[in-house]
Amino acid sequence: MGSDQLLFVGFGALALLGALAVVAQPNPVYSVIALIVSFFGLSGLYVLLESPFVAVVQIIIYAGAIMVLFLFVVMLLNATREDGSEWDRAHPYYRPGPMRLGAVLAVLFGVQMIWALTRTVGLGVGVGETRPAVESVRDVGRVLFTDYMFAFEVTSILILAAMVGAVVLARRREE
Amino acid sequence: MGTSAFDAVIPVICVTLAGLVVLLAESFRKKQERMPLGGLALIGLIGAVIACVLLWDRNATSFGMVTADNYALFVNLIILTVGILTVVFSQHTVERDGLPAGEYYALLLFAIVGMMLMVQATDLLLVFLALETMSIAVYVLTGIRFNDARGTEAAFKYFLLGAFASAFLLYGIAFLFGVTGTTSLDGIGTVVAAQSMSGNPMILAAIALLIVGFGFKVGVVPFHQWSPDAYEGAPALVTGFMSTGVKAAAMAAFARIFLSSLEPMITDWAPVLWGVAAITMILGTVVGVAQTNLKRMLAYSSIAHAGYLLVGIVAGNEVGKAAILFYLAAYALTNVAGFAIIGLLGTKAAPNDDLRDYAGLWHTHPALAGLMTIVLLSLGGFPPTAGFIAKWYIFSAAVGSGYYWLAIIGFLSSVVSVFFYLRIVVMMFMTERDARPVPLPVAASAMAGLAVTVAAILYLGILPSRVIDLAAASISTVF
Amino acid sequence: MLSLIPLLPFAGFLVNASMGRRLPKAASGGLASAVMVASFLVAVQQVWALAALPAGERALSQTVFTWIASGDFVIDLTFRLDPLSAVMILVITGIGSLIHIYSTAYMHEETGSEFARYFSYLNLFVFFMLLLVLGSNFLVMFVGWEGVGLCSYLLIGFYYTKKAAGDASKKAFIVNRIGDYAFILGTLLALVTFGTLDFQQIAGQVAAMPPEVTFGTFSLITLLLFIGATGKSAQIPLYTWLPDAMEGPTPVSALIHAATMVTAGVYMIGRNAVLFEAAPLTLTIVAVVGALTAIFAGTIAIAQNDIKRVLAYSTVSQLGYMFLAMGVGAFGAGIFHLFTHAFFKALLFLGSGAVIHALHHEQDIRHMGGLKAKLPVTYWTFLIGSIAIAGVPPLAGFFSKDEVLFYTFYNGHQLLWVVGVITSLLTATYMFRLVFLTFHGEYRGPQSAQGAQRAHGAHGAAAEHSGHSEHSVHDAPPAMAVVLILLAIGSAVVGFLGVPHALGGHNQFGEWLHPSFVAPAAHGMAEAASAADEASKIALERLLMAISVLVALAGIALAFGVWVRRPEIADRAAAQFPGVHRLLLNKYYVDEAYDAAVVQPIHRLSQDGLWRAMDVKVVDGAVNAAGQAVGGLSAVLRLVQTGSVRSYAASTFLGAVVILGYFLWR
Amino acid sequence: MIPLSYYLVLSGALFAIGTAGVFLRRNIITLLLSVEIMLNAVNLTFVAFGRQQGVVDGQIITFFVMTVAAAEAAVGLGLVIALFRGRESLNPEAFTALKW
Repeated sequence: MGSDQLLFVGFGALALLGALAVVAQPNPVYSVIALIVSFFGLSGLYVLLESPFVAVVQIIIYAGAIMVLFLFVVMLLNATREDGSEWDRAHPYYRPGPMRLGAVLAVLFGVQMIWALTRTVGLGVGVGETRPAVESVRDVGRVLFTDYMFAFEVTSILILAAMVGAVVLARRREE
Repeated sequence: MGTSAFDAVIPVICVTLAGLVVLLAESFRKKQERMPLGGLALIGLIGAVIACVLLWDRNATSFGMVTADNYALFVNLIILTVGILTVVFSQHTVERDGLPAGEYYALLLFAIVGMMLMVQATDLLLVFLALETMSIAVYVLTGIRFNDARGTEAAFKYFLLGAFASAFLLYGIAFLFGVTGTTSLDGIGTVVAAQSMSGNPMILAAIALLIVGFGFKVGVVPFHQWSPDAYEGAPALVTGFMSTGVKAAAMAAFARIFLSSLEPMITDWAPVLWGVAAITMILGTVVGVAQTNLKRMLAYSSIAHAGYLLVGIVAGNEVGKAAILFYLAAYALTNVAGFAIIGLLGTKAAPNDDLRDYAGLWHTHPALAGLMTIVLLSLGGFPPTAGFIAKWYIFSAAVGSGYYWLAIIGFLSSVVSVFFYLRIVVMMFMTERDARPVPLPVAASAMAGLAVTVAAILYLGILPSRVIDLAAASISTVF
Repeated sequence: MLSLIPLLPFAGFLVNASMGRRLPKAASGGLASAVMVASFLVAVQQVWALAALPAGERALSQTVFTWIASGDFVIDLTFRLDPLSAVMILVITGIGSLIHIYSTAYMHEETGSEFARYFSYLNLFVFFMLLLVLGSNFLVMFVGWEGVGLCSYLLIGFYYTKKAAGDASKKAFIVNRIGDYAFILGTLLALVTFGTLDFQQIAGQVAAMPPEVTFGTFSLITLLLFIGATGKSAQIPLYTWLPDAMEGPTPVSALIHAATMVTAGVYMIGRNAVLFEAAPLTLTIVAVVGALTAIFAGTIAIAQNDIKRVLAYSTVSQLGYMFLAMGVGAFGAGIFHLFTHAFFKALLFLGSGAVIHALHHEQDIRHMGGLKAKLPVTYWTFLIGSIAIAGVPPLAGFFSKDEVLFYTFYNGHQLLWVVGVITSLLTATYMFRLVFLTFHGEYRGPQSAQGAQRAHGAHGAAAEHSGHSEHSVHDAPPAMAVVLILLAIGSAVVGFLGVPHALGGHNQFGEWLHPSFVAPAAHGMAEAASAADEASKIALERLLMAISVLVALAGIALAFGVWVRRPEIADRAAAQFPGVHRLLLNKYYVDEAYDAAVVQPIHRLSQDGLWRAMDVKVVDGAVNAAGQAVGGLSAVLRLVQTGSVRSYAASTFLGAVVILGYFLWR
Repeated sequence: MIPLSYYLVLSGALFAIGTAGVFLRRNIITLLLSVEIMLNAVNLTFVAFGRQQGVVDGQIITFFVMTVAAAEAAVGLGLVIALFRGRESLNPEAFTALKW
């Protein structure tokens, strides 16, 4: 096992275990932190894929900004545990069914995806064996602001709509 | 008019500017000051309509990922019409219900921007971004009413499920990108056409995931469950807007992707959509029969209509493609008018959206009852309304492609659906109400807008050929 | 000009619907009647112009506009007047005008806004009916077909405060939708098969192909169309709605449920005669269904006690005759019977309306009797109508019914002929039972106001009346009397339009219609029969004619013997054969069976409060498995929408996994 | 070199974990986090494919996806606050007024 494989296994395990920890325990604070851990794993994988800029953005923006926002809301609402078992008891006959079904489906879906991917021809090739990587931030920037210029502009409307929306939804209402 | 790189996005720019102006105006508005924000929105929308008309037949493209072909312009005109009507109907109710006017109109316009771009996009990434822009605006519009538990719940359900489905859609796009090396629709089409892909599990998975994503936005079974709840919880005018605009935009993008880029694989995906269309038509109608809340009833009716629309995609022939466009136009007008009537008759405090609230409407609001009757007849596919021609057209496309059973199921479900449409008519005309409430005043502008819409429904039913020709011509340049 | 015929009633509808509530009754009723008369005059003028053309070329058409056009898929909104539609528009506008005039008097008790609502529906109905018969292609016909169904629904439920009326309209609607569904499928199949929906083009294409011997596309198309016809024209198995439709106002029963709408199915078969002839299998089914319906409804009619129900079953039975004629290929005879039937059945209904009006909404013939002296005009006109329907020469019914029966025999359906003759006996019997019980003998109604209240008076202004003691009975007011007399004259003489060869006539009616039943190319190719054949045919026809006249007279005599001479016979018979009597009285329990098999499942499907009441009422041990299955389905389907967002996500996810699974494992 | 399929399988597993989270957890915030996991799984797929093909598009699409995720998070958290204000609970099962 070369160092590449070792790093892949390490970061992959970090990402997977982090994700598992998000969904496997009930405390939202731990979930947010576990997700940040998972993002570090992903970030490492991006480095392995010779995409350093994505890796940096993943940490700075995603883990650093978005996840902090989540953490902030969790703390704001003081919702550090799953509450409302009373609500579960209120609907005894339909609550567990879809949940168990959903969990089973998730496993099934994972199996399906893996099966589909392993049956696809041509995926066994090592990543980056055939073509050189585009690593430089300059290249990324050039393509982003030429080919994807319009999409970039559209995101400004997207973010504006989200901002207005968040304000409308969350502000205290004076009647 | 000279051509420039920006031509194809001029309609979108009109609407965007209107949205920004509305937002700015709102932020400089003093408390209690009244501003004609709806009028500003209308100016932008009408400007976009004019731009769409001027761009007709010019096949402009911009930035390599936006097109203004006739297909996109046709659907955009439908979306803009929906937008204009919604603004006209909202003028009065926004003030009456105390909604935040600036945010309301701005989000409406941003949603329209998303819808239009979704239709015009020729790149899957842009389709996704536009879809998200539209969705986020619509999620918020769903829950825009102050302190309204039902509205917030509806918005939350719509949002969470929407985000869930978007992830599937995005995953599908990722696989298509992986197989073809591009996200451009033309590029994907070229690769898919060049070699047989039927045995490639990855592209099949991509198709399945795209069906999930679009099926959710269009609201077909089994991805439909958000829609009755969201339609019921949202303010009726927003429901009218999202049940038509979102559906039209998603359907148009769905059809563009599946009938152009993925057309070579039609034998692979047609059976799936066949099944989805069949269940959707049946379930939408059967469950609809049991509803007593009018908005919920119309939600199930919209689900059934999404099934009819899918029939056009499954048919996949020239008639089918044109029929989708015609059906969208007929459906959009009809549904906007239907929800507008519900919205005009109900406030937040007294939603008046139960079947019983319509008892004896003929005595309190004779004109609204008459207009509602035509709307319901159109939804039920009665001649001589737009709904009849649309259904006839789409099922003749199905029969033309040999899908006899789909036509049989479709007609059967439309037969059954008439039960619940007619029950409303019976309520309005043939039932007395013990305690008649004081009739709500209805704004003259809304009344005029409704009359025009219903006239258009009848026009499409009696003299449909011009619009059908237009629809047929606009698909011929694309597919 | 042609488009003016339907547009006039439509204009009347628009005015009455939009501002009728503010008009005085005389204005709204007068306007509705005036547009009808004007429409009738235009129709006469147009038919006159049509008659002036040479026999083979009689067709006027007017394309109003191209309705749907895209590529080679063109459907015009075209009106076409040919001999067949000429007959129909004269019946619709002519009898329609009379019934509008009659209604102005009959409905005078209603409030102004109800009065306007009534006339706006009635005018709208006529508009759609004219669209149905003037349309030159299936789609225009379908617009009319759906439209008349809608108006019929609205008019049956006109007295919506009566629960029975609401139920009846719902039933009519459900049953008609089943038929319409088959009709639109047939239309769609025709479009795919022929590439056009124009009647003449289809006929031209069919004529160029050999008729189908085995079951094929033509048979399927015609069968689907025929199922549509059984719904609209109340044939087995979709006839149950028509008797219930009598909950509507009586003039509506006369116009829609006797003279015009219910004959739409017969007209449709006549309009597509060439297509149906190419599908002999379907024709046989048509004939058998027609004959069975005729005898079946005839037997039910004998035991009914509601005056309008007797007439309703009689209508079903007579429609059976018409389908019998169509089924044996005697299209001319079928339309002829449609034509004469329109007169005498409208007359009978309006006469019964006059009786009901006079007795302040009493409909039970057991509470009538002895009205002959009090209602002379009504009595004599009703009697003429009864003689006409019974088939006694020389009144209208004789000629048309005889022609139907003759062709049934002559075209080789002797068994069906026997059925027809027995039905003819039944017809005479139940009609004269009605006449005798209503107009002869002693008055059996309640003598006090209290009794009348008990008997009826549930709706409208009727309740305000002081009930009908024997003294308050009055004959029809002038507007009604004139209409009755005109229709009686019609019932007496219109038969002479089609005097058969056997009686030295030329059957002008049949010859007038003939071009409508052959493909456009085949015009003028009349059958050349040899003189000897012709002679034996005439001899046979005379023989059969004599038999049917004797049978009709026998039926009248039977009724006279049982219900006038010795009324106790009837009671004794009922006592002796209680089972048979109950079976007939309860209409063979068909309604109940329908309820369990069709209506109930649909009700169970929707479980809201409005319909639940009906559920509880009728659901008993006999609810069949289908109903329960659908009920269970509905319960499950509602449960799926739990309100829990995660279960919705599960549904979406399930869809994803299933579709993915289909792709990967197929 | 690591085969492409490794990355894809890893991202498939991550996506499945994300979907499972929607059903396993009874806290709306964790539900939103689960959706974030799904989006990140897709991002990994994009970057892996992009690297395989030697194009920059995969990375760029990732930025857009992050933008969308941020926007969704903003609206989602706004909704969470509004929901919590109404019912003092973050259990998704508490919001079932609209049904059938």
